[in-house]
Amino acid sequence: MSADPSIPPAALSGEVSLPEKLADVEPVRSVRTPIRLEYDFIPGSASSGYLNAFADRKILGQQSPVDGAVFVPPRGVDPRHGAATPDYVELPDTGHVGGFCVTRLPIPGRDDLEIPYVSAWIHLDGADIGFLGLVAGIDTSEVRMGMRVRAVWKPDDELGCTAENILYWEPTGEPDIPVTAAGTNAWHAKQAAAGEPG
Amino acid sequence: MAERLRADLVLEYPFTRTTGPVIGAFLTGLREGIILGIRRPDGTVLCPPTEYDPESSEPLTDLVEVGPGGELLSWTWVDPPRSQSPWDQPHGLGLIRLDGADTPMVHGLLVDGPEGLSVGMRVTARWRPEREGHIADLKGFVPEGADQ
Amino acid sequence: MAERTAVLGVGQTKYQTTRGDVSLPGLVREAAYRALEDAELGWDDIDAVVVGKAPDFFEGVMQPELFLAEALGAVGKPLLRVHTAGSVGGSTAVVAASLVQAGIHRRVLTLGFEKQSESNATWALSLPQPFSVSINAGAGGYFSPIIRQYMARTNAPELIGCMVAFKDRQHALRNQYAHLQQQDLTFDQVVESPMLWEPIRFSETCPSSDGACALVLGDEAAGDAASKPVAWIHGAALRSEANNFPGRDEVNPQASRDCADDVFAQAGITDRRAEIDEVEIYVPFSWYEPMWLESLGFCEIGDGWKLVEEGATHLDGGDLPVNCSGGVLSSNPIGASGMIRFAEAALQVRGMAGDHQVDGARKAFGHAYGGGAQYYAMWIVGSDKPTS
Amino acid sequence: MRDIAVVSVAQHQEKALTHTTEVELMVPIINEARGAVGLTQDDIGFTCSGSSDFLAGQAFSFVHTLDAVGAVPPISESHVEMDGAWALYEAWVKLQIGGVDTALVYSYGKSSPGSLRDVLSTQLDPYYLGPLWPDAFSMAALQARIMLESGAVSEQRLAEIAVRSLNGAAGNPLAVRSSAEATVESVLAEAPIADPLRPSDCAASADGGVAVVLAAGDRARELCERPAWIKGIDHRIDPHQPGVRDLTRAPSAEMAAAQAGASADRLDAAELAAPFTTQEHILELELGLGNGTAVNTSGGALAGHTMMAAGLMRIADAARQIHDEQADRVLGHAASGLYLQQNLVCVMEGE
Repeated sequence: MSADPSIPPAALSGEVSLPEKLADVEPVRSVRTPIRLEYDFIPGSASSGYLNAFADRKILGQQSPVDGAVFVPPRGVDPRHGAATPDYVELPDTGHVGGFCVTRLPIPGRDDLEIPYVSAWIHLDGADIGFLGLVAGIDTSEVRMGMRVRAVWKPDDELGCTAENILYWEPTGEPDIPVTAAGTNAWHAKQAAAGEPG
Repeated sequence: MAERLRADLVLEYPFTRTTGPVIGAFLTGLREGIILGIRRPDGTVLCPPTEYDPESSEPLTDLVEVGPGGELLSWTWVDPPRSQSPWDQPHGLGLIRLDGADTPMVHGLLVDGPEGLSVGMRVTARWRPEREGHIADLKGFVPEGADQ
Repeated sequence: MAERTAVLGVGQTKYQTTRGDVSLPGLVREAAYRALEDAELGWDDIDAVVVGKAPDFFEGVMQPELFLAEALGAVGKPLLRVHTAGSVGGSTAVVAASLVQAGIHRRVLTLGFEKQSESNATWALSLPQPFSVSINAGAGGYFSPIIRQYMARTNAPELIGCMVAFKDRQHALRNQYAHLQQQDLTFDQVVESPMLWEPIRFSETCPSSDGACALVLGDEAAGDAASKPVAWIHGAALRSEANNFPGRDEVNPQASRDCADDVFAQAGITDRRAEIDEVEIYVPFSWYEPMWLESLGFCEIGDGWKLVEEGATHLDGGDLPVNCSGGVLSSNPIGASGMIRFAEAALQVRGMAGDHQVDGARKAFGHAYGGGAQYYAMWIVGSDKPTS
Repeated sequence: MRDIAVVSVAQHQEKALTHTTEVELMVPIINEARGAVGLTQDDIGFTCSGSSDFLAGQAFSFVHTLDAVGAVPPISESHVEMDGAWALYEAWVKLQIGGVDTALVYSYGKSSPGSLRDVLSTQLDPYYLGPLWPDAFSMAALQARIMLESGAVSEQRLAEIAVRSLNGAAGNPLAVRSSAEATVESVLAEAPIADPLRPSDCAASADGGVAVVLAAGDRARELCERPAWIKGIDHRIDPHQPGVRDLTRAPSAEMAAAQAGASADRLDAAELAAPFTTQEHILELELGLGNGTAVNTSGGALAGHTMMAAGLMRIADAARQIHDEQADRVLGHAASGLYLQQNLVCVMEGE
């Protein structure tokens, strides 16, 4: 039988003995030990290219040297092969919704988000992985996998080197792509169409 | 050449730690203006006190008062002070073996400059007027007899 | 040929929101002493210590095992610290077992812990990242789309997740260590609890707990010498895969399937549902029970929810009881959660699981996963010594 | 015990990687280590890495770096929140069990984004020490004064160690601090950075990464002309609380060396991961290194200290001396924690 959790292990059952002076004072039970660490955040090579392009309203991906798969945001590596991905490709700001989540909780530091909101995996046309983005401009109950979306950008004079340039993704109104070719299924559909094993 | 990007990243959190009986007693002592050590089975006293013997790992429970005077076993000089530390002026950092304890503790040394410090010198505790049960309730140590 | 390895002792702390009565050393020592007491051993009998916990930001101490060396009887011994995200408790047990299996040590203490009350897990997991869009609403936001995909693939009834959550909370009432003890909870209350990350309701998520879990592992001679029943390790495996790559199956990741195939092969098990008597799987969101049952090969793909619906995973009357301890849904000190699964599997085959014991359990399965469902640790333990 | 050898090593280190993430750093290093022995990830039986979230300023940072390995299809893999030397130990254990014959081990650290000497305050006991934020140099200075006052070491000796590192590093392109001209006099003329420690007593912080391939038995002989056979490897830990330690000693280093059989025969070379000259001195004594042993010909960790990788880099440097037939029996060392709290010793031999 596992031990009763209300009974401490025998070795730990001893009471602490205190000097007289502390016999009648309220004991300290907790202590605040704040931590503050300052870092110099550097986005790295692949991200820098991606973020710099954002200032020009361009979305860059990187292409796998192995099979041409396109990664966005680029991280300098094809994670399937551990292969460096030095070549950038420009991608359109349209795509479709893969998996998504209707969230009814606030996010720390994002008081601007109205609840509920939809965070979704955005699969850009021409990209082979998705990234998280906010979907808006549509009732949350209407969002669906395969729905076509386009980026809604900040005004040109507010653009910077940041992914925050895209305020959210809104429906284009085009017909959905089939669920079997959406999100993470897109790669297999593409391989099948090319006559290769997925 | 693309613009080199950088940004400040600050990780900050007000961790609140529960203390258990031994650390809690030590911090209670500091709040009340006394320093506690803990007795090992061989009679020697650890300060600061841990809940367990550092060699056998068996529990220790016998808290005893030590200090407030003691001997400086080692020191260094910290200038400039580290930004998160309790000290905002250049100060010493020392290993202080308090009277009645057999092991030294690390704490600040409140003198004007490193020339005021030497191994083997006698020092004594200085307290902050407002105390909450924190290691920094001890403001640091000063040479014994110093009129601060 | 690996040395046969046994679980000689299990120790846990009571899991709760805040263990306000203990320090970090006090918390880990409570679990460690219970494990030593259960194994009828002392610190001097332990040759090495293996510690696991999730990100150090949870407690704000970098490599806390260093300052815990004295507290854990590790002075003068080898001490290893494992971190494999949410799977860490399981991975830690697997690494500790490997020290015995390799014939390097006779008895090893392994321990996982988290004192989440010192900080805030959402903060630690969502540290600010400049230049990126902050819409990450924690683990629920990450796993909800995957659960949605599972539901779409299988046409599982909408309330399957609630059934799992209700079952695990009922199981927890029979485990005095479990964090959530909701005596009066009704199924309707689970269904009516607020939707947080559709389709995940509040009641379908795990709590945030303080706690520690420890195991004492021993070699064949130590297992033979034990006066109490021991749990023999029949298989142990780790697998990892990348987080985001073209065509990744997030619902049923290949790393999960591969890890399961490995561990069942090691244990010589062919009919997983028939031969395993109790299952402890890492289910931080209720829908992961049917999802993992499929991925782990306890049923056909698409049938996991049917096991839940027909009550097969319930301690009372189910043929494949799952998370009889109440699972992660009832107690979640993250760094320990995986090890608790491994420990509970061991308690079951030792016949020492108390009120949540599966009668006559001879083989049990322990499981943990982490990261973006990309890190896996699994083991199979049995009442009998493995023959191979 | 199975015979297991280091068959390939690759590393990179510089003062500050200002344009490279950890994953971008590791892609070429891992590919170089595997590629040098003609392996791809499909040929690797077990993978293990070491790193720290606190250095990265990000929880689960190692998850991102897994992309550098190419973990598709899935791999048998683990991670230690420790210097990569302990990842090597875990991989060595895995190979001892059998069933796999090769392992990839890697680790990395980027200290340049933060202030390492302050970040390391978070590694201290969080009740008594951490809240005082004593930086790593100041803590080391307390030890140094005790050593000097007790006669455990002289300033002259510390300067000699610093010079040995500076001069040795002059021939090491990966060192971030070197000087062919440095002398005892020039080091002793430096103003203290944390009295009594001078700048040259404190390791130069660096960013970098290292990857190592291990192989067992005949597989090692196939892959490498002259494998660096691991004849002994062990690690031990001392107490954390500075007050209970004899600060002139590192008993865990002595124990690890004894367990690893370091003294069984003459050592041609030793690579030590000491972050301070004082600690390098302690290690020489605890490890029993004699006159015939060339210590830190690379400059050692003093010439470039990549937190979380310094130890695995030392093992790689030592192994390379076997591969290159510069030595027959070598020792690689790793350390972690305050005052060399935790030590690992790996003894390697050529055939």
